Amino acid sequence: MSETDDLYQALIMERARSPHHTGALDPFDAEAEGDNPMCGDRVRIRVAYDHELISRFQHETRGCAICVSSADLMGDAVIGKSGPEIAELAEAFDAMVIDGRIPDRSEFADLRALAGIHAYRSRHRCAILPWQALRAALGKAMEYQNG
Amino acid sequence: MSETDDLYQALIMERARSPHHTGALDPFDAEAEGDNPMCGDRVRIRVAYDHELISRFQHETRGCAICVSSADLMGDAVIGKSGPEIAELAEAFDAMVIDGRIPDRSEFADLRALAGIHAYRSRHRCAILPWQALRAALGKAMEYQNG
Amino acid sequence: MSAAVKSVGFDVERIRSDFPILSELVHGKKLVFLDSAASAQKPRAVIDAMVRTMETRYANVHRGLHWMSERCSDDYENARDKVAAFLNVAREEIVFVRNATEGINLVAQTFGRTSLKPGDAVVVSEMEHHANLVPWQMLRDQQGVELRIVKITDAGEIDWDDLERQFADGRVRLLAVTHMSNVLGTYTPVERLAKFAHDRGARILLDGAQAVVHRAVDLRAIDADFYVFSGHKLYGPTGIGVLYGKRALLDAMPPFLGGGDMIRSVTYAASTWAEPPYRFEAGTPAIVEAVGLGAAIDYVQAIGFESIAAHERSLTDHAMASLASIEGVHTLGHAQDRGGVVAFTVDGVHAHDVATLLDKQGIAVRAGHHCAEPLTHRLGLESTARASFGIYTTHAEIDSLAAGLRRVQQVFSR
Amino acid sequence: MSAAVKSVGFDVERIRSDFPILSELVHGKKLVFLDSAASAQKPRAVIDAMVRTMETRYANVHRGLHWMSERCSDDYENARDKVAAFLNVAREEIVFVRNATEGINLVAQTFGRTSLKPGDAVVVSEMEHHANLVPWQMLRDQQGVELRIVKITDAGEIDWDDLERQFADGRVRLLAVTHMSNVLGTYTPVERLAKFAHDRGARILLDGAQAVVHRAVDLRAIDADFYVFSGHKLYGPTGIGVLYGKRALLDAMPPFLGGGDMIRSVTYAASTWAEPPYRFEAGTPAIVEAVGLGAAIDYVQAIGFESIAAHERSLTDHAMASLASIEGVHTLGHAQDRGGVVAFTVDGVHAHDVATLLDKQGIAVRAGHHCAEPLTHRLGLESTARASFGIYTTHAEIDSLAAGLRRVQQVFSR
Ligand SMILES: Cc1ncc(COP(=O)(O)O)c(C=O)c1O
Ligand SMILES: Cc1ncc(COP(=O)(O)O)c(C=O)c1O
Repeated sequence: MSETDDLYQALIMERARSPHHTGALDPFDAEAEGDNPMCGDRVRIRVAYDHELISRFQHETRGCAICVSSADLMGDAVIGKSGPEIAELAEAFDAMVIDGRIPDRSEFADLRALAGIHAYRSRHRCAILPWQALRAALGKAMEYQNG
Repeated sequence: MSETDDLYQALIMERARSPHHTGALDPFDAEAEGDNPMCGDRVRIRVAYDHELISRFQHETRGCAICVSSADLMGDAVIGKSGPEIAELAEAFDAMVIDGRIPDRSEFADLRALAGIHAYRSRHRCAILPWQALRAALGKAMEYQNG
Repeated sequence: MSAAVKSVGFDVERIRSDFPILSELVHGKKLVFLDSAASAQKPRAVIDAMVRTMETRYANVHRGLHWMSERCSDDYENARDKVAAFLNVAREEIVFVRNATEGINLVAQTFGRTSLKPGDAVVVSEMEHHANLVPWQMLRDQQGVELRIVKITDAGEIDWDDLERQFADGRVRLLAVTHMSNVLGTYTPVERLAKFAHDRGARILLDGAQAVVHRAVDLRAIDADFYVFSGHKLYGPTGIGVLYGKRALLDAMPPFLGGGDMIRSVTYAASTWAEPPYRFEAGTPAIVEAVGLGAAIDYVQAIGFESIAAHERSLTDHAMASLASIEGVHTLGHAQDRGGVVAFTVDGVHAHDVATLLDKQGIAVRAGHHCAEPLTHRLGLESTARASFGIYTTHAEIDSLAAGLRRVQQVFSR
Repeated sequence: MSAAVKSVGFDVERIRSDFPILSELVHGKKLVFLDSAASAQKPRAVIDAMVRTMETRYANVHRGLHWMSERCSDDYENARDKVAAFLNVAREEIVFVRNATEGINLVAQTFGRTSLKPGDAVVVSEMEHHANLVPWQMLRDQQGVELRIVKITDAGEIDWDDLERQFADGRVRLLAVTHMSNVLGTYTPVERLAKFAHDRGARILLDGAQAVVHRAVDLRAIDADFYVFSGHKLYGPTGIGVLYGKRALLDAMPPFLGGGDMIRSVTYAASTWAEPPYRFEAGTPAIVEAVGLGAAIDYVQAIGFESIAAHERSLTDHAMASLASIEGVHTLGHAQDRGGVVAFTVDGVHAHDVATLLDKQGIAVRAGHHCAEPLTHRLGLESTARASFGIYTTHAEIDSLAAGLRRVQQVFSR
């Protein structure tokens, strides 16, 4: 079905079917949920830190192929990264979803599989939801460290 | 101004300028007011009876040429008539205003001057307002007689 | 394959030619529009009526003494006559609103706020659109009335035993229920429901947003107290909808919005209200849209609801059968009396993915909770896909949907 | 006679050719449409935008994942961007409503019911349209707030001394005032009024129904809290209007109507609301009409408010002078800053008769209290006639009006 290759690429379908980072990490340092009541998509993210770098990551995602694969590819991209690095990545990802232009950085070797979503405005949320949840988790972790 | 002859006929203009039945009849047997808040038109009708026939009639009308002349021509038509006769006349008048067809009866020799109003839907109320007030007055007189 | 199933006396190709949008391409493919329950496409007759008004007889209504205003007021009031005839009620009982949603809110905020007291109850069903749930929640929270939910059966019908229970304590003052579910396709037995409510001293409001599109509705026969629908689902314009209320009820209701046209007279101390329906139409109405709605009613009535219903019945049967024959596809809604909306799920594929993959083939379906979130949960689901049919839908389009779903499954089994 | 008065750089004949209705005949005479303040005529660009939407890119908005729904949602949201840019505010601050009237009611019923307490006061002026008076009366009667009326001067301007008095006790929480009077033509000094209100801890709502048609409106510069206008007076469709509210105010406001699209999530126990502006747009919006309004904004902005204002200034001067030169005709409204509506009386001739006799000559004016009954009484009148101008009005049409009025006087002196 060539007409959907831009979106439902092999990598996306693979991760949607058998995600690598799924589970309820325990123990963990921070967690957050994101949901889209419009369609019932729901993502829960848990992360553990090692010296301010994310050492472990798991997600439980109930949602469409885009949402699940986005959460899972995000896991690949953020392990070993610091909070500020992730914030930057998240912004680059948002930008890619919105305009389809792939950032010229190594982390996007796989994340680029989701670039096709830009043509489907109503699906942007599906791809971005896991990143929103991750940002929320990091925000809480920050509060915890500072407070 | 031939284009308005159908409506602003000589008889209408004459009665609008110098009505025959204007005044605040006193003593009187029944009175009623009608108003159209949309334009501020207001009619007050007073009548006196002689053996169930209207013997005297006066109106105080603040309104447009159509409303004033309609009240005044109504005066001509109803003096000497009984309640039921007037009810019938009022209905015939309403019908003429709505469809422009002139009833074949002597009372309409002059009332027919108002037939042209039928083409001006938004002005129907101006012509009908005095008749509504008269009906209200007769209604009250009935109550009074019966009660 | 399904040419033989074509309904007799109903020329769907001629009808399709009345709808300009149906010849559009989507992603280079012929548009297969199966989302009419969300909003229907517009025939040329409706578009033309709107254009003609704006090009030749437009002015503000009611307040003008000049030719354009009189003509335009005539057209606007004519549309009201058409709606009244369409529902078999009196013109004074027809209030123009924006959409079905506003109609229900109007009733909640006028009738509801004056006739329902703390302790009184309102009953809605488990299969309501948010439009017939949220306004009653808001009223509950403002007014202290109780909101009760009557169950539906697994087939998707009103559960009459539960309805009896909900009414048992005699506190129910209003039954507000859909005339046709936008998810399950269920038609509710409205005459019977009206009698049930009336026998127990309650009023009945029917949400006709879906029903009115598919079958003739005689409100006098139904004996409904309130009825609402939207123009845009009836092949008419957006921005216009209808609230019907029984004359005596409307007479007793306070105004909803204040402003021009709804008053009788205004002083600083106090204002007095116009008679219904004008009391409920504050400000400049959706004039051109009302005229367009009148044209839409003329259009569907010229086709006739008997043939429309027959055509849609045949489409629905075909769709239910075609989808059921695909392994892993499950249709929802099995009421005895059901209409042309078919919600379904595909095993292992989220409804969003179904919709996007169908869209790529030019096929427009809806996915999500269809503004009936509690119903979706009642069905044990998070979201469903939904195909819905109109007068222009063909059997071949349903075949395209079935073929499209098979391709969706292929993508997900690669 | 007045060709020389034509504004520079403004080709009124080219503009007229954009409005199909202007070539219509009325009673066999060329239409002279001087009733734009009630509702303006529509240029082809607006009609075409609506038709194009219905013929090529229509579906319900927001909830659809398919091409038609995405395109149509884009168009609808684009219209919001255009309105936001037009008023120089953020898109989240723009709520689509039916008309100015609904916008004011929305504020009264959400902001008013939650932020105004018994004992608080709302101030409106003596020259308000019913749309900016009746909703506050209704709120007064529901909520126990006080409604105060600030006087106008004989020239038709806000009486600042009285305004000071109305605010003196510190209980005023909202000043709701017109940006331009639909009877007197007065523009109010909105920046100054906003500062006045804010300095005293009050919010300001401006009724922009008339103003927005005639001059550029920069809400950031004005610092308005709320602003409303109607599409149909701005050469746009009926059925669509705009409420602007400052983001922080909208955020704090509860919903107005309940239903689809305005929720975040719904359960039987409780629902949560979407962010503004969606919180205030329940149900299917006036999609096609919003797109048409976007086209109307593009249209007037392409002409430019500088030349529009210059043209209308020149028309108004010409009209005031022409009418004043007729014995027995009296114009109303002599504010320093005034726009293109001219109300007038004719000695010995009721306004209704004036309007009908002008109509017979093809000239459309309005007669009555123009939905400002208390103002009419304040002026010591029962009704007036009103001529109002738009971008397509010509000096020759004003000459026709003057000639027409002389004929009216003839009829009444026969
Ligand atoms: C100053 C003013 N405010 C409000 C309105 C009400 O506008 P609408 O009827 O479109 O709601 C009007 C027009 O009638 C007006 O002139
Ligand atoms: C059953 C039902 N009720 C109410 C509505 C609300 O209609 P609208 O959005 O036009 O107000 C819909 C459509 O969305 C519906 O299907």
